[in-house]
Amino acid sequence: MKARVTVTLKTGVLDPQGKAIEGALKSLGIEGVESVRQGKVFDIELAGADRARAEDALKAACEKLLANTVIENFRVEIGG
Amino acid sequence: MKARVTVTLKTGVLDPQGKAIEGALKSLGIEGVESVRQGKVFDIELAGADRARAEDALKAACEKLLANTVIENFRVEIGG
Amino acid sequence: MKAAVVIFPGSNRERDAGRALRDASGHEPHYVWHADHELPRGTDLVVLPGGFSYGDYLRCGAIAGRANIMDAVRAHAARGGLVLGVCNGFQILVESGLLPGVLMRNAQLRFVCKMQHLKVDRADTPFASAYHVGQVIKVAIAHGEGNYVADEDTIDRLEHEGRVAFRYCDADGHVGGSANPNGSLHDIAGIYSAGFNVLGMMPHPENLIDPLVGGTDGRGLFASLVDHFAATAA
Amino acid sequence: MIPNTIAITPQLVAEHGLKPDEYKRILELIGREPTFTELGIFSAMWNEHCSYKSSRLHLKTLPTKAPWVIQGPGENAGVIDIGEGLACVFKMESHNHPSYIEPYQGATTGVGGILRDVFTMGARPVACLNALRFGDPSHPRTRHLVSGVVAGIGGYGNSFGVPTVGGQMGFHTRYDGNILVNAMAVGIAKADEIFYAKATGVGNPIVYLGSKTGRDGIHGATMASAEFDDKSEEKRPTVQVGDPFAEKLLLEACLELMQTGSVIAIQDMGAAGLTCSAVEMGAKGDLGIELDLDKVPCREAGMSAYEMMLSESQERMLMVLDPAKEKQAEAIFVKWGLDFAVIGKTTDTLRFVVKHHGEVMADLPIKELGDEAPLYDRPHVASAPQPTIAPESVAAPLSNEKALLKLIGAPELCSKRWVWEQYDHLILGNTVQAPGGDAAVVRVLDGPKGLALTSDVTPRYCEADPVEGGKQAVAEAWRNITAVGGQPLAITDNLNFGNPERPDAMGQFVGCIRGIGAACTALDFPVVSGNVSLYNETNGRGILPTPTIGGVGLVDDVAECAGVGFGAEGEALLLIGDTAGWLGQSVYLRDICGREEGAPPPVDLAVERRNGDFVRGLIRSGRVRTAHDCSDGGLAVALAEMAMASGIGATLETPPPGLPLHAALFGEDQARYVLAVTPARADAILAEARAAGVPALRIGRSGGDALTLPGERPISVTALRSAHEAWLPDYMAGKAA
Ligand SMILES: Nc1ncnc2c1ncn2[C@@H]1O[C@H](COP(=O)(O)OP(=O)(O)O)[C@@H](O)[C@H]1O
Ligand SMILES: [Mg+2]
Repeated sequence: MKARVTVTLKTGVLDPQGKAIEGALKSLGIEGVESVRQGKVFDIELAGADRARAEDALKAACEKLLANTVIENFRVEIGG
Repeated sequence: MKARVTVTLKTGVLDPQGKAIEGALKSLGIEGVESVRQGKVFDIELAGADRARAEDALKAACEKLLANTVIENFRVEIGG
Repeated sequence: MKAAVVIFPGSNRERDAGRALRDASGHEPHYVWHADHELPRGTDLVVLPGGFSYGDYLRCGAIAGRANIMDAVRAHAARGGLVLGVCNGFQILVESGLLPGVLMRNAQLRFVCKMQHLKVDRADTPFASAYHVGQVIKVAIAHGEGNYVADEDTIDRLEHEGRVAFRYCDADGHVGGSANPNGSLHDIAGIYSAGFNVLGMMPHPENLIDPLVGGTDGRGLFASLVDHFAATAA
Repeated sequence: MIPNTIAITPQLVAEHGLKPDEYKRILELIGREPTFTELGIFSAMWNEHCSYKSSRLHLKTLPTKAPWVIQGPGENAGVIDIGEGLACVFKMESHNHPSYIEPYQGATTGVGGILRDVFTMGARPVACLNALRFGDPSHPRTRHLVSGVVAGIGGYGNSFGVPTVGGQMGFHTRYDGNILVNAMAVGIAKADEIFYAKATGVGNPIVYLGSKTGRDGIHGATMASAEFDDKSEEKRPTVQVGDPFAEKLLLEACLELMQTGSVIAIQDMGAAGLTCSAVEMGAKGDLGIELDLDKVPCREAGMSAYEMMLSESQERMLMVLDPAKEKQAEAIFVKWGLDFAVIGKTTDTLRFVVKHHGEVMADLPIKELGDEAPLYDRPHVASAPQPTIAPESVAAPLSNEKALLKLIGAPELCSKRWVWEQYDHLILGNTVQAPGGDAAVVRVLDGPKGLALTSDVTPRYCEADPVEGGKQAVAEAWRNITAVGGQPLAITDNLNFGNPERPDAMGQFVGCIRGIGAACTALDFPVVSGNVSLYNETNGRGILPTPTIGGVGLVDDVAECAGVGFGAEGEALLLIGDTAGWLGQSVYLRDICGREEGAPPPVDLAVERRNGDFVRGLIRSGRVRTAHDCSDGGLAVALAEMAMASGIGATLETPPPGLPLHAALFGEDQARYVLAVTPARADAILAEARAAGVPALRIGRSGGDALTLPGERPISVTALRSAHEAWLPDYMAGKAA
């Protein structure tokens, strides 16, 4: 089973990376860019076929390691 | 307009960070994890309402900066 | 030797590079701002110094690799001009397409700063003539993303063409194993371009030019460059 | 947006950390009920952090003057004269609580804040140090905290481009819920080009520099205000995120700007950002300040005056500018890609006026905001004296060989290489002595002078006897500088304590300050800057009293300083200072005998000075190249460290006489140094010591590849190193407890 975990910064938390990338895109002349915020994705292969269990396991993974829940939100999607 | 760009490592490219996270998840006892690969997401606010133009602009952004196309793939999704 | 050190926002070893160049050549280098479009007239050597250009955000060297001045640096290299990229400079060279491959996160996922031995792989270049092949030198490393990775073809080509400049080794010159501080393929610490006029390396020869501060094994690189230009001028 | 006119209830006042009588004082001062923004401003100015209300009275007793002190406490950082027209600017500051909540960002913003304090004064930072205290290694959060804090300190300093050359790291269960992250920054400036916070001139523009303002770090009060925000979405985190890249640009832009002669006053925005910095600039210059918040560069839409005034967004500065040079100044900031906005002006009203959307949100008397802050003489009780433990009363449970290997491999004394290898300690090319020795030595510009830098404190001593512990912390810093051949010049102190409202914790604070003051006076080592962190307490249990001392000294010629490693085989080993075998509060007693008890070793400041001056004289005369002070773990650990540093072994032939051997080896008597000298010089040096009234013994010689203690098998340097280097990496890899 494949899953994707997306971790993004909470609203209001400063994102220095996003800010620098935003500036770079503007100076490269990319049209219309107003703001950029950067996050992470984790593409995870899982053994087993139970989607609910997989989801629980990944939520635990986020809480424990993948996301810094003080400043980040996460989302778990279970794929095919 | 909101858009999300997802940048992931091409198959076959080594991902030391993904490997380390994989190891950490296993040692935390997260069930069923077989492999982890890490990528990036960029949440981008765009001015204007033309979806096609926005998509073109973001593809250019990926080619020029956001992805290192030697080792990375990218995907552009335009949201609401 | 007329050297130009490029300053990007976030460069932080430009003075270290400047000191090494001054020490070797007796001349202060020019400092060139990233937003400029041209190198100073008559530039012999371009140095891309260490640091965290643009905070190393996105990917190390990625944003700097697309700065205005890099067009001029590419043109300089295309003319056969010499370019030295150290640490962040190496990352910028790779991101700007002047050298192949990528520098990924260190295998142990931590920044590492320490003295490190290197084996000189090639000494018949403008950058390394003061060394001899197989010589073991002690320099400093200080990086979080120095893990050199490239596809098999690229690595084969680099090896076949003899473009590996330095490899990580231990004090006795043994390459590989725990002497590799970051997981680089083939223990690569630095590589040359096909024309041997562009050198990118993670270690910092510019911090090893003084017996009071760690040693002088880095001087050879700058002395080689001075010799090279003295010879071409003669 | 939160309105400015909400009713000020007792609950709201309490949520702002103001006591009822403090609120009453506010009412009296301004003669009316404060607006919401004004309440926020008072809470920021009158909290412990900004007002030093519990500590001021005692801090005043510290010696702060010496002929070489250019600026003592009271500015962003202390400044001392180091000769040839140069000054050294330095300070230490804590970021304890934020680092416990979010270790990486807490540590980064701590480093960022202290660097700003230093370059605000016109100095280019040349070195950082840090002092870290974590809970017991087996505590479930400890590993995570260590990893995050160390990565954060490195992450910021490495990117900013300053070498992190020294520090301390310790573990103790009393820090389980309250870790300590103290960061120190050191810079170099021209002695006649120091910049201060005091505003001058009426009608001068107030300029905002650096990054934009967001809702970062608006503390407790935000929780309260959330109730008033009908659109409150997700609960906003109050964590500040550090941006070393922005700070590096800010540094370069500020230093460039200062060269133009346009800066009248400058102040970084630290705790309580805009409020504290604006009030301080005005109050110091006897001027009023008027701010127009519509001009403040904001990261988020719809920020209220309250939020802007209390935001702790990082990498920002406030400056009073010469109006004639505004354009030139702006061009510099634009070049570096930073915000530059004129957000107000100085006035002659002595009022602090804040406008937003054309409305006056706050109008307060500026001097009183600072000067009339509460001042408390909190009740304090002295700690009960601990019994002196006679060396003869402590049995040795292990052979001395085993005890030594155990000690150097335990959390307290193991190698901290895993930490400092994550810090770029070599950048700038001036690190003459890297981490791992006594004081670090950083060459000043192109030399030959150098700065000797160290941070020290022994919290278990301070707990057992605050006065002696305070003295010891200063003495150890002085000794570390001396051991490299440096002349100790001044200190910065970072006083980390528990809850000052508890008389015992307050007593520890008062006691430590007494000890620090006495030592500073006796050693001519004044306090020029510092920081206080109180309320380090969880569930009624406070941290060990931890007054971290950051010491700065001067080396005349970096080519001639001494190091820890033996220089050659066959050198004579001399022990300077008396050995009484003091085991009370020693690591030996705690980690080998399992007893954390007794009175700590007393510090005789006159002896300290005499012994230290003697050692420094030997180094400066070129006769000694190898010196190490004896501290935790005593003589045996000092010898082991000297062997490990050089790869050359040693034999201890004649230990200090008249004592049980384990007490002679592991006792922590103060004012002691081990020197290694060429044998031909040993007798003359011993005679000189005798003449100077300095106790000195010839105890053995260097050589071979093992350390040999009397009556024990030789311990190979390899075995010492593997014991010493293993614990921390193993622990961090999850292999050790
Ligand atoms: N323990 C202390 N000893 C001496 N001076 C101190 C101490 N604590 C604070 N100070 C001084 O008080 C002033 C204000 O401290 P602080 O609020 O920490 O500075 P900043 O506002 O620059 O962060 C500084 O000049 C500092 O050096
Ligand atoms: Mg300050």
